[in-house]
Amino acid sequence: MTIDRREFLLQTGKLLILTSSAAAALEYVLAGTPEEAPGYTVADHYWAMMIDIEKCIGCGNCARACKEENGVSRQPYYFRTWVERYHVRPEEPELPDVDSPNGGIDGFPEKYRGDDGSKSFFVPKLCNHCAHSPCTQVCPVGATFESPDGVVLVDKKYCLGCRYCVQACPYGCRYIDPDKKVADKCTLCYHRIRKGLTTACCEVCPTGARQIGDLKDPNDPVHEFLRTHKTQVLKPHMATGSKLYYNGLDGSVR
Amino acid sequence: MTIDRREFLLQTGKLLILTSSAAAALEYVLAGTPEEAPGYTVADHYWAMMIDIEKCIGCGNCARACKEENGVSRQPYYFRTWVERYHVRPEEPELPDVDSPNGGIDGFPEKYRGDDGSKSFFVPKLCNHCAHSPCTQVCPVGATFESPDGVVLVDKKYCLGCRYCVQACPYGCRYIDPDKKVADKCTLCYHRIRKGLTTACCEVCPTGARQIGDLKDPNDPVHEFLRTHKTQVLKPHMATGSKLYYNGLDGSVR
Amino acid sequence: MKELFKDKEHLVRMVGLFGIGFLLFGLMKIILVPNSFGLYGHYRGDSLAEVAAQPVAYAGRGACIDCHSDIDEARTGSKHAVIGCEACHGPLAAHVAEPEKLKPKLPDGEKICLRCHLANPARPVSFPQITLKDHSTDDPCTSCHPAHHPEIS
Amino acid sequence: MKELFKDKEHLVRMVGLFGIGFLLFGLMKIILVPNSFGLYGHYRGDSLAEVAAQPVAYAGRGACIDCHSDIDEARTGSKHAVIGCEACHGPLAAHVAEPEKLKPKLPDGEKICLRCHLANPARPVSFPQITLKDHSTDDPCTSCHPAHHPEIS
Repeated sequence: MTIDRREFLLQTGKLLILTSSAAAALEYVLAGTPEEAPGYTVADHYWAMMIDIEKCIGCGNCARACKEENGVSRQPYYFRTWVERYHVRPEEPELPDVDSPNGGIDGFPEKYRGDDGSKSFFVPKLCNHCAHSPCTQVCPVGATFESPDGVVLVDKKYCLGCRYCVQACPYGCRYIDPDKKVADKCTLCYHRIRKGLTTACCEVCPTGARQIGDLKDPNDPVHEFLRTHKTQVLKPHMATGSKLYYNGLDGSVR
Repeated sequence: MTIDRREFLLQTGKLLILTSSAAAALEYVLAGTPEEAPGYTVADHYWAMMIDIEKCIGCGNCARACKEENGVSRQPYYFRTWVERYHVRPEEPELPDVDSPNGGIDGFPEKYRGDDGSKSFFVPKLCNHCAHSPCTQVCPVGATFESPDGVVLVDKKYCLGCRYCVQACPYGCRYIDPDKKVADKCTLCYHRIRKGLTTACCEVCPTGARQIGDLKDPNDPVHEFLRTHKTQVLKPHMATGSKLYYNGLDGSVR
Repeated sequence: MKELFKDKEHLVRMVGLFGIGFLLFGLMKIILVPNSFGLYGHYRGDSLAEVAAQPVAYAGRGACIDCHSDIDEARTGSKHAVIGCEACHGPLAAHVAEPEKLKPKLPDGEKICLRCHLANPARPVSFPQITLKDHSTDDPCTSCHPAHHPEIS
Repeated sequence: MKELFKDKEHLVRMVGLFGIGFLLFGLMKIILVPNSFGLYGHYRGDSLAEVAAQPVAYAGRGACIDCHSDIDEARTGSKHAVIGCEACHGPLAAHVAEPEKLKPKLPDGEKICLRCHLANPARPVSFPQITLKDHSTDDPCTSCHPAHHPEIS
């Protein structure tokens, strides 16, 4: 029941790296001037996210932490990230039952039997941070865009709230902020990753099912993950250039 | 280096079942009247194939045996099944290098380095035996069809050789027989599975990377496979109802 | 009433022609459409049996083991125990039909071994693979690794 | 030549109007288009820094361990060693900023434990899960399984 020495050293090493950069940034965060934190050049980074379905236990920590971190409305209709439960019956593998009660925040009440020949699993979802994102292409005023470091963001000062982008996203990842009446979505915790912190959802994921990765950093574990796993993106035929890579994705997931 | 007792018993059990049914059929096969082999009712079966990419070693046995079993032309342009090698470079995961020298029959000469951060793997391909197959829909004379037991077949006496079906197949699995000038393709070894034998490709696959399965037989291991693996079909957005289920399919495979 | 059928001749002619047409159509249908067309769907039902009538080239491991159970026993506990005989020995339905007349050739050991076990980056890392120049000897594979039970114990 | 510019008055008027138009356009562009628009692309470059300026709620495990290294050491060798502190203790950037003033509450043991470990068919089979009614006792989880090192040795 103990982890082996090798893995322990690996994990400890990761923590040490995280600690130093996070500590350096934290001064600026606490001083209220986080944008002045040193050591971040947009051209040097290109962010992606990896999700390992085989590790997701559906605890809902990610969805819960995302609302806390980003002040997302507590109503159960607004999520920047959420967890779906898929229940695939053998007779109709292409018509799975999908539910996501309050985005998974309150857990998934027992609903399906485990011994009826069906397959069930959790699928965390969030903005795919597409390299050729349909949502940014339809914005009439340039209020949503792909940043040079690969994050799709919303300029809340500039957004008209016209909802074009909400309609355009093939993954249903955008909503209109019920208070500000402008488009809102996952920022990949842009305010955190620029400081060397990981996203809130990754920080609280207990099984490491979520990892952000910097594709431009040759030492980032993202490369090892992509090399050693068979990864899939959602709706590849839409050619959105999604940078949300799933391992262990079932064909029933849409 | 030995397999454990449990697995050994399981495999032996499978062989025993196969032996008895195959032996019963073999009399008829050898007598030249295999269609009279007892115990096969088309309405009682519905065939599918499962391929486990994680197990494929690219030995080419499947492609070789298929040509032997089905008298497929030896020219390197005609295959009912073949093996593709994918080489995915980290920079362009959506533009993999794919090769299939002589369908994999003569092996895959070393071409890529294993340590350049790229990912490579083998993908066996064959007819997807689609439940809603585009190829049967375009045939002007009803010479190709989905059989009641789920196999897409060609009526070689009736085929005009018009090539509509070759164009229609989204998976490139059909060709015009260079001798008979009619459409040809994988029959899922229909002449074998009706006798309780497995397909030639499955028979010779040394790692069990290929398995045919009868979806209507509740005792077929296909159900266990589909329940315990995250399976994908090729080009799901084309809604062909493919019954060729892959485990460990990478997003780069088209 | 009589007025109405005054020129009935052309009506009779028309009915006659229609009748002949229908007869011809029926006749053509009987001649041209195969009996079994439509039995299961929009195709010749008989073609199923025709496809199924193709002779078998690979007999299947069951038929091999029926006679060569000693070889199967020799594989017990080996990783090679689950491999079909014809994966290495080639198609042998002809040998099953006439065991004495058609004797299979022994497979070319090294070539067959390397087909699966030569190192290739595309092979799963957990699969046993060798690099020829790094491997111990120049002896044939089977001098150390018996083909039916290759594990060195 | 003089003939050509006979009615030049309307030309002067036109040039004048164009000039005023261009001036107005330039003025409007300066007023309406933000400075940083186009810096990186068809959007306000400044909005990147604005998004990045959002305050942090989760401090990250690094900040926790800076002070609470004893707890981190207690996790050594446990499966829980890789879990972020705030996964169970909630967002604590405010506590990091003012350690004495804002003290975090202890998490509700059982609820937190079951969030991950209650049996659910959708969870990976290899993940440790319990069915409450089949589990040994009614005692709190942590009486047998210390939260930071839950393995029973």
